[in-house]
Amino acid sequence: QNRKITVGALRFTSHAGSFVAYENGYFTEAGLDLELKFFQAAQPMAVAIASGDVDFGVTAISGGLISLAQKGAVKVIGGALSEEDGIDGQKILASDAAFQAGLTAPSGLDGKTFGMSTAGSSFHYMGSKIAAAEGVSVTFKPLQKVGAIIGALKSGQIDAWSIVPHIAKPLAGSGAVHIIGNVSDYIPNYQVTTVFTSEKNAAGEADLVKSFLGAYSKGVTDYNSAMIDKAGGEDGINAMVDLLHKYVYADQPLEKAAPGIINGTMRLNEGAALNMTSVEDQLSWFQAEGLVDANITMDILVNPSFVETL
Amino acid sequence: MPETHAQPVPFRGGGFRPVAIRGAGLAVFASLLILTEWGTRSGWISALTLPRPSDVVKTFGELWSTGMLFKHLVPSLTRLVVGASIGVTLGVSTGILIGLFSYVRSGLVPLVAALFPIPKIALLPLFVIWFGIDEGSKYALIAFGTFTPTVVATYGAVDNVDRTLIRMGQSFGMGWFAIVRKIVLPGAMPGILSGLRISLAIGIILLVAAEMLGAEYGIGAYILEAGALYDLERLFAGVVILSALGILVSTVIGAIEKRLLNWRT
Amino acid sequence: MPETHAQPVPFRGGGFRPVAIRGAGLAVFASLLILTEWGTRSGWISALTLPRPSDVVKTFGELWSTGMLFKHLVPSLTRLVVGASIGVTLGVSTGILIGLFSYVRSGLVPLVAALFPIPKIALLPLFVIWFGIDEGSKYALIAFGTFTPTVVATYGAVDNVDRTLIRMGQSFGMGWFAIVRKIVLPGAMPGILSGLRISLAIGIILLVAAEMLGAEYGIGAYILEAGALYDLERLFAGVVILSALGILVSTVIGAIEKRLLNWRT
Amino acid sequence: MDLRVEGLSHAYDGMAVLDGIDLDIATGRILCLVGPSGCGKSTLLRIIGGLERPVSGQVMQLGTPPEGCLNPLTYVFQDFALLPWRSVAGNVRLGLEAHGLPEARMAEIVSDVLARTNLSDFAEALPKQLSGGMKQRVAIARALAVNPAVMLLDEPLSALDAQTRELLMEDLVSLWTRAPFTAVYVTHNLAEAVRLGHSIAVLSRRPGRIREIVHIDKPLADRIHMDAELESTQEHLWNLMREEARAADAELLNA
Amino acid sequence: MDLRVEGLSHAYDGMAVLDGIDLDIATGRILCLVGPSGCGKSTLLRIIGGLERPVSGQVMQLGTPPEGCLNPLTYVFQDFALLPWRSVAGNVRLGLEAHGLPEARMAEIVSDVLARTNLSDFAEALPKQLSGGMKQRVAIARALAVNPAVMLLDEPLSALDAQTRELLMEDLVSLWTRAPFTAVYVTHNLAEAVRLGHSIAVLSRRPGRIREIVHIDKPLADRIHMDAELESTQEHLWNLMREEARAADAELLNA
Ligand SMILES: Nc1ncnc2c1ncn2[C@@H]1O[C@H](COP(=O)(O)OP(=O)(O)OP(=O)(O)O)[C@@H](O)[C@H]1O
Ligand SMILES: Nc1ncnc2c1ncn2[C@@H]1O[C@H](COP(=O)(O)OP(=O)(O)OP(=O)(O)O)[C@@H](O)[C@H]1O
Ligand SMILES: [Mg+2]
Ligand SMILES: [Mg+2]
Repeated sequence: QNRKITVGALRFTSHAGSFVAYENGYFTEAGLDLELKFFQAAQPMAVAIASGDVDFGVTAISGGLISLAQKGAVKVIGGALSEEDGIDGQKILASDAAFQAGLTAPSGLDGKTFGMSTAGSSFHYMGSKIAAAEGVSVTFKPLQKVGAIIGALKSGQIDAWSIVPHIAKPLAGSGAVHIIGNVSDYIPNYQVTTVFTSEKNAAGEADLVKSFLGAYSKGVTDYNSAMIDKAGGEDGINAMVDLLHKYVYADQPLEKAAPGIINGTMRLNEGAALNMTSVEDQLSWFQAEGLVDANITMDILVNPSFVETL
Repeated sequence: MPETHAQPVPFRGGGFRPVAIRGAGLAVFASLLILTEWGTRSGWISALTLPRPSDVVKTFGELWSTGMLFKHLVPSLTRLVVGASIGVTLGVSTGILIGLFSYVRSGLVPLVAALFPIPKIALLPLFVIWFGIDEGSKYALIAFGTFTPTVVATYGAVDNVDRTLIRMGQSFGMGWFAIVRKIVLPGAMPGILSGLRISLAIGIILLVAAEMLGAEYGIGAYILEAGALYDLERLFAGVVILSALGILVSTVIGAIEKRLLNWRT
Repeated sequence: MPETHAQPVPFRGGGFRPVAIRGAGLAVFASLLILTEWGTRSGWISALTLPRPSDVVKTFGELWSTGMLFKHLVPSLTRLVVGASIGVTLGVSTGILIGLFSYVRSGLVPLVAALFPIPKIALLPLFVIWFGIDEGSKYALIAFGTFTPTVVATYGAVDNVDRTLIRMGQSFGMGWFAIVRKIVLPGAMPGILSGLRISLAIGIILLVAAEMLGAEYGIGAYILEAGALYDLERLFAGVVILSALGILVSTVIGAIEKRLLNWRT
Repeated sequence: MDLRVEGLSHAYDGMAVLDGIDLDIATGRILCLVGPSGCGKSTLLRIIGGLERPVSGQVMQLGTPPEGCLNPLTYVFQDFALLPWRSVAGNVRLGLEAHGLPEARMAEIVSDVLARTNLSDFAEALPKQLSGGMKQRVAIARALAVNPAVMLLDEPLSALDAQTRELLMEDLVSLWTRAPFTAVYVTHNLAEAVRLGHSIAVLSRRPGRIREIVHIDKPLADRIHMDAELESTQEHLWNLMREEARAADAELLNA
Repeated sequence: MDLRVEGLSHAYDGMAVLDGIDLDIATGRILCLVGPSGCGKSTLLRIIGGLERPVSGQVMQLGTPPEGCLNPLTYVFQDFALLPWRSVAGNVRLGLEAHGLPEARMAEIVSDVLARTNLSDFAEALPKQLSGGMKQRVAIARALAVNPAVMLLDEPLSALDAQTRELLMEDLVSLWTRAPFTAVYVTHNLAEAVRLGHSIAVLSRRPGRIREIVHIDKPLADRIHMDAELESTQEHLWNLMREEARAADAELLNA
């Protein structure tokens, strides 16, 4: 009998590793009876791991995740998505109004407003790093929901934002916003999302974690090779889009969904390798901002024993 | 001779008693819809501001024809029914105890007053820890949201039960339980039912908050997703469903009142 | 001879009239706090489930000593006051019109009934477009949330004004406006004030929703940030503030009622 | 100023309530209306006072109201209809406020009328502090304040207990004796009717028709207990009405 | 079964309401209690019925209740106290349900008692469909159903209009004539008291003391209008009470 586990996911291509591994039966092969649980946002997913409702999840490192790690509830065990030169990554957007007024490059961000969901979110981190790198100061507007941020950006009520390409590109296409830069120019090798699990699993169920990561990594490999290395050519991409369409933009017809899925392509970490430098940078940024306790160390946040670290 | 000055007594009564005018409500809805439709078509209402009503109807039609409507409605209704049942049952029981016992009253009324203004969405992260991300936390959130108003309505209703009726029961030698069952409960029923109107409206409102927590299907989840994608047609379609649900619930309670409380003058 | 059978009449009255017991409410709060403190210290309440009350107090103390308390309170109170003033003013006016005119009543009552069950958070994305992400949308959200319950309470209160009093006014030749000002309004005041209790509680609850939209400071924003960081101490400190705010508002309304409605029996 | 009711009929939603009423209300006299429950007494009084429009027939005002009469047709209601948020004096002022009198004149009228009704000590009391009898005295004071040509009293004493009723009847008699007023006085109580009425109109069951008008010539001040003439009038009235009252009582409402 | 009230005093929050009341309530007779508003009549009745505990003194039950008496001391309230959600028959059953009677016996009692009070046609009607007089008839039927040793009536007619009051007095007299019951009958209405009471206890203003007990020997059935003896008793009672009633009426409440 296979071991039952629950994996939390958002309906984003960044979670493709789980989807592909599941569809291709890698989890079953690894002796895992996997159930996918979908979330509207990353934050509840972290809490769900803490509550024991979900065994594994993939999400950005946020203040909430670090807090939960500090409370001994969750542990980062691998990398999922990272920025890589040469591959389309997260975009910096400017509203049309701000763009017309001269915000055509991140260097013009001084005194502008920058959208984020909440304080301590990855948007906060990115905006802050960009501003620091350009030596400008921006005001952050917490708007909770991605929808609200988009609305505010479109109507020119905030000036800038950064977001994954599959959301950024259609927005820019409509002319209401403009892409003014790439996040990867400011945060090299940014470990955008990570794989994490509960402290209990990480400490006491090493075998389980290993078999999960093993199966997950196979999915990642398939995805990368089809979408980024284009090993299967056009057909390989189409087959992969077909597969992912079950999970991403499932409520739209395939023709409409496909560009979104393709636009969202980013490289997932092979073997769930984790960029420790980036994680450490993020942790110290959160601490410097006073969003999380200054006593938290990398040991508390990360268990690096399962994957290759960079 | 006085006949020369005869004049009818002037009329000075009437008014202050609004009567129902058939179709006025419908007319208001219709004209609002037509106005928006025309405004969005002619362009002076931008597509960002309001969706075109006909597009909302179309979206609704798609929801219906793809069967997604029920896929979303059924879990939401289940959550509403289960959560509200728990909240209302506990609320009515607590309210009756508060209405009857000095210690319960003095101990719990301030607690309920303190719980009332707590926004349920603020507690979402805790609910996940307490009740999990599955149906449990959704039931709990709706139960919690319906509990406090039900308690307040119920003990108010028990307070309003005519004390002469209770003294009458005692004067006929009725026992404590018989008095509660035959006098207090039926006497409090009108107040409890009208409290239920409010509680259930709050329950419907909380569906959206509840379905923020890992719900795939459900009207609330549908609305949240539409909001996240800034898809106004779907957002409004969802809101219309909730609104219709609210009117439905209120109609059902009205019907129950008519049946159960036909003794009211 | 009958004296041999003399016996006092048995007592069978009393009860069913709860009295206030001083300190019971406080005792309940205190024991809940002590229980949680002890539970969290001894470990059978995990740190994930509930914060330690003493830590919440400490957080509160920090809020106070750093002056952040007022930095958060002042914008929230401003939003509450401005938003609720708009909502309540519009609500009372609309409610009175509904209570007095057949056409307004028939046209607007169904509309209000349809607006009531709409969850305000579902409309957040729209409010951003309609009213911006600055104070405008926060005022609007709170105004909208307090509007509907005020309307319902007000027209109910106007309906409940004793019609004999109005006829009396007419029989003394009072004009329409005089009747509304001297009879309808004061007569509806008790109902309007008790509706205000509910509206303002809803207003406080909506602070959190309102401050989802680009608020840097505010109790709601503070709570949301604490929730996002899973910082239970701050989350609870914020919730306690809202709860205290709710009790404060209700006390103030109670005091106003005592002053303004001292004519009630 | 006399009033004349001419061929008055009224119906609510097709249900006939009053049928062909003719009545003369003479200046300076009290006309009592008695009749079983629901026969339309209150409706008739509302129509006389211009608060309701009859389906057919009319109420005519003969002559002009006397000088200084602010509100020719003034009501006293069964349930007092005092504004609970106004003091006794404030309630009495209410009827005056609509007439643009100067402040001093109003204060003068109020204090005068409170004195006449022995209410001066209670000017600042709120209605909730008053017994039923006092409340109705305030309502009477309020009516007197506007110096009405005709007072319309709808069971003014029936919400009071028997002893208070007795006291107020004495008050009304002494008020009328000092300064006779015109009144239409609706009541169920035959003892009241024979005590206060110069004439008594007996209505039939719904739809109300006038069955008989009884005149009592004895001056109000002389009508005391154990008066054989009044007793026999009362007995006569009761015999006229007993069966109708029983039938009216046993009728199912909203059936 | 007789009742004896012995040295009874009562106070609410230190305010004396009853002071040293001694009374004998004899089987088969009606004792009327009259007195000004607020003098403690209702309080006294509640204490007699065991619904309130006196501060001092006691109410003794002398002898045992007769066979078949389900509820020795049974009330009839001023405002009827009918359960609005129960039909007439259901309300009458209410008093029986506490006594574990078999269903058939209950139905029998209910239909018997409804017949005695001429309510058989209304068995299924709801209170809201009834006039005040009918409601009070139902309350009386409910009291009769439990076959009380003593009926305690607290102003049973004062919420009714004068004509209905007249009708119900006739009903009570005929009920008593057919099967005499024991009753304590509280009223403000001296006409009721002299019509229904075998003896009449007059209470003083608050704190209520017994001022006088008047006995009327004339049989109930023979008491008719224009009876000089009754009139003079009533006059006597009214003279006893007038000033007190006036003072009680002019008292400020909650002042
Ligand atoms: N506004 C109304 N609409 C419909 N029916 C009414 C209205 N007012 C009174 N009625 C009905 O008209 C009839 C006469 O009512 P009215 O109040 O005039 O009787 P009444 O003689 O004053 O009765 P009572 O002695 O009980 O005061 C009753 O059957 C009553 O139900
Ligand atoms: N439960 C109570 N608590 C405090 N005071 C009370 C209570 N019941 C009655 N009283 C007061 O006791 C006094 C006597 O009341 P009670 O009702 O017995 O008088 P009553 O003679 O029946 O008056 P009425 O003729 O108005 O019915 C009144 O002053 C009343 O306000
Ligand atoms: Mg009437
Ligand atoms: Mg009493």
